[in-house]
Amino acid sequence: MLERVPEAPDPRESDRTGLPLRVYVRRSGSIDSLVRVETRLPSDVAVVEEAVELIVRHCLSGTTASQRFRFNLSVVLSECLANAILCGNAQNPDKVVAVRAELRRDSVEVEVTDEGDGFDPATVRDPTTQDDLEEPCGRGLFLIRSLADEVRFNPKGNSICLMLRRK
Amino acid sequence: MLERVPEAPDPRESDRTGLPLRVYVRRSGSIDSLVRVETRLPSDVAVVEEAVELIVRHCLSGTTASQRFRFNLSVVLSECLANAILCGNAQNPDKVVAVRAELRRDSVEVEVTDEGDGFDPATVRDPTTQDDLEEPCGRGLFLIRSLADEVRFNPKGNSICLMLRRK
Amino acid sequence: MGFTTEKNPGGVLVVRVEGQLIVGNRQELKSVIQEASDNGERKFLIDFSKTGYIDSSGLGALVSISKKIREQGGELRLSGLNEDLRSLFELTKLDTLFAIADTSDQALAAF
Amino acid sequence: MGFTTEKNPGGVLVVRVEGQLIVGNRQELKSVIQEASDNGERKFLIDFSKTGYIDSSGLGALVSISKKIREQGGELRLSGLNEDLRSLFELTKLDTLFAIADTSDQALAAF
Ligand SMILES: Nc1ncnc2c1ncn2[C@@H]1O[C@H](COP(=O)(O)OP(=O)(O)O)[C@@H](O)[C@H]1O
Ligand SMILES: Nc1ncnc2c1ncn2[C@@H]1O[C@H](COP(=O)(O)OP(=O)(O)O)[C@@H](O)[C@H]1O
Repeated sequence: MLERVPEAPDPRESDRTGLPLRVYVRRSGSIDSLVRVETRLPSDVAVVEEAVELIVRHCLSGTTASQRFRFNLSVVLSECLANAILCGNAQNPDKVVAVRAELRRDSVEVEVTDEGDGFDPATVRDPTTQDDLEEPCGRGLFLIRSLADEVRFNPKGNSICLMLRRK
Repeated sequence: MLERVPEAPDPRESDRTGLPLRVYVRRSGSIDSLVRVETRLPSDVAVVEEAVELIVRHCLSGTTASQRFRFNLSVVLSECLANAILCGNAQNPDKVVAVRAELRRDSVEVEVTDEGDGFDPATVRDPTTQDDLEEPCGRGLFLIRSLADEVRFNPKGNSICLMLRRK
Repeated sequence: MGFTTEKNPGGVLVVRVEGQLIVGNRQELKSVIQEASDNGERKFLIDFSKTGYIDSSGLGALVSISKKIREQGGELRLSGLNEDLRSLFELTKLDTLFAIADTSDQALAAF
Repeated sequence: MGFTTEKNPGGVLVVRVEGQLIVGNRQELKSVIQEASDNGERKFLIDFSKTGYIDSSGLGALVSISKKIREQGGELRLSGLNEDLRSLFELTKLDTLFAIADTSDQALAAF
């Protein structure tokens, strides 16, 4: 595990003293780190911004993610939290939203679960038709599906799981 | 939630145009965020440094922790992981070390659990007596107890839980 | 995080979105515009050059605002969308609904 | 992360610990010192001015190294401990076992 690097022309080799310098570099065993991050949020849209920031911070922690990844992750998280708080928990202060993120080297998986009755995502219409263009609502799932690399729901429909590749 | 700040003498108030500028500041609902971070590590001391860095990064994420907090957390984590890998799992590659951290606003709680038989922490001697000063081992729990604000073990002794205050 | 409004010499109310435009603050943008509209403002520029991200609620708020302004005979332009923000408008085809300029100067020149 | 060794004109082998001295690399420090000792080195300075943190295994390795060097009639000094690192030596009373100087220059002057 210890590698002496005597061949390398180290700039300090010809130091003030002219005496030999040796550099030992350690190759550390690398963990293919799967980290899970979890939190629970109150059913209040006022917390969405701070919660998105918090979760994104952990997802990016120690990585050099692209601006696009950070942006897409922020948008889809905001969508999922808004749906969980407004549609799922109907802003009921007794209900919470559970967020679980699995951080992998090349991707992030986020699951957002509310305490509502769920819904059937297949029934949601395409918001980009000419008829619906001036609708104030209905773009959330469409944006989620456009920006995430994978989207899954649990059978009940109160839990959405997204995967985004770090790229 | 929206607060207009017309009284505040905004430097931009007397802008090039001389026309009124208004600033609206939003006070966001704040989450008393409890975040849980979990990971599992192989029973190999070569991963300790990287694992400590990873866990500390999540623990400090988004906070302005003191250098002392970062240092103490790094040392006690390194101790716990070393004990779990060497004493608990005896470097058995089939066994893993589970780490769970609960990040609170003012403190961090870290639990390190191995798959070993545990031990009785009450039997561990004080390493700072004159007799033991030249012993190469036995300072781990002492440092943990000195640097953490609270230390608990499970009854079996294969899981240690530390609390450190952010200060 | 919030909004700043500034009356431009040409009579355009410039609203800058600083930070996010999302579910938690879209109502506030609507109120700011509504209040200004009630006070007689008719020309609006919403500038996003200091905006982080927008979610579907924010986009929806812009659609509602646009409709309101049009109903009152006013004019709305958008500016300062970076590549990521612009892609949200393109994905949802809202780029066909709004008058979008690259910079606020270009938008102001078009009123 | 690793160690650099440098022979000072006064005949002292200066070992700098860059990064951590912990369970994962303490053996390597022991090997570096052992090898140098086998090659006849007798005066050692371990400098910690580029060190992040040390754990009990690292402290234990220093105790072993110190014992070995003494047995072979050599001399070991430590330097460059910041406040946090120094507190580890004080807590464990190892500050009474080692010759600790503030800077490497001060340590070198004491050989
Ligand atoms: N977590 C949820 N629980 C219940 N219903 C949901 C949930 N998420 C989405 N929906 C339903 O799907 C519809 C479409 O959602 P979306 O595309 O995000 O648009 P919007 O939320 O603006 O209506 C919602 O109106 C709602 O009926
Ligand atoms: N996770 C563990 N599983 C089993 N035994 C442990 C564990 N942690 C500590 N011990 C026991 O406690 C003793 C003292 O531990 P410590 O103070 O860290 O010093 P060291 O590990 O250097 O011996 C160890 O030698 C070991 O017998």
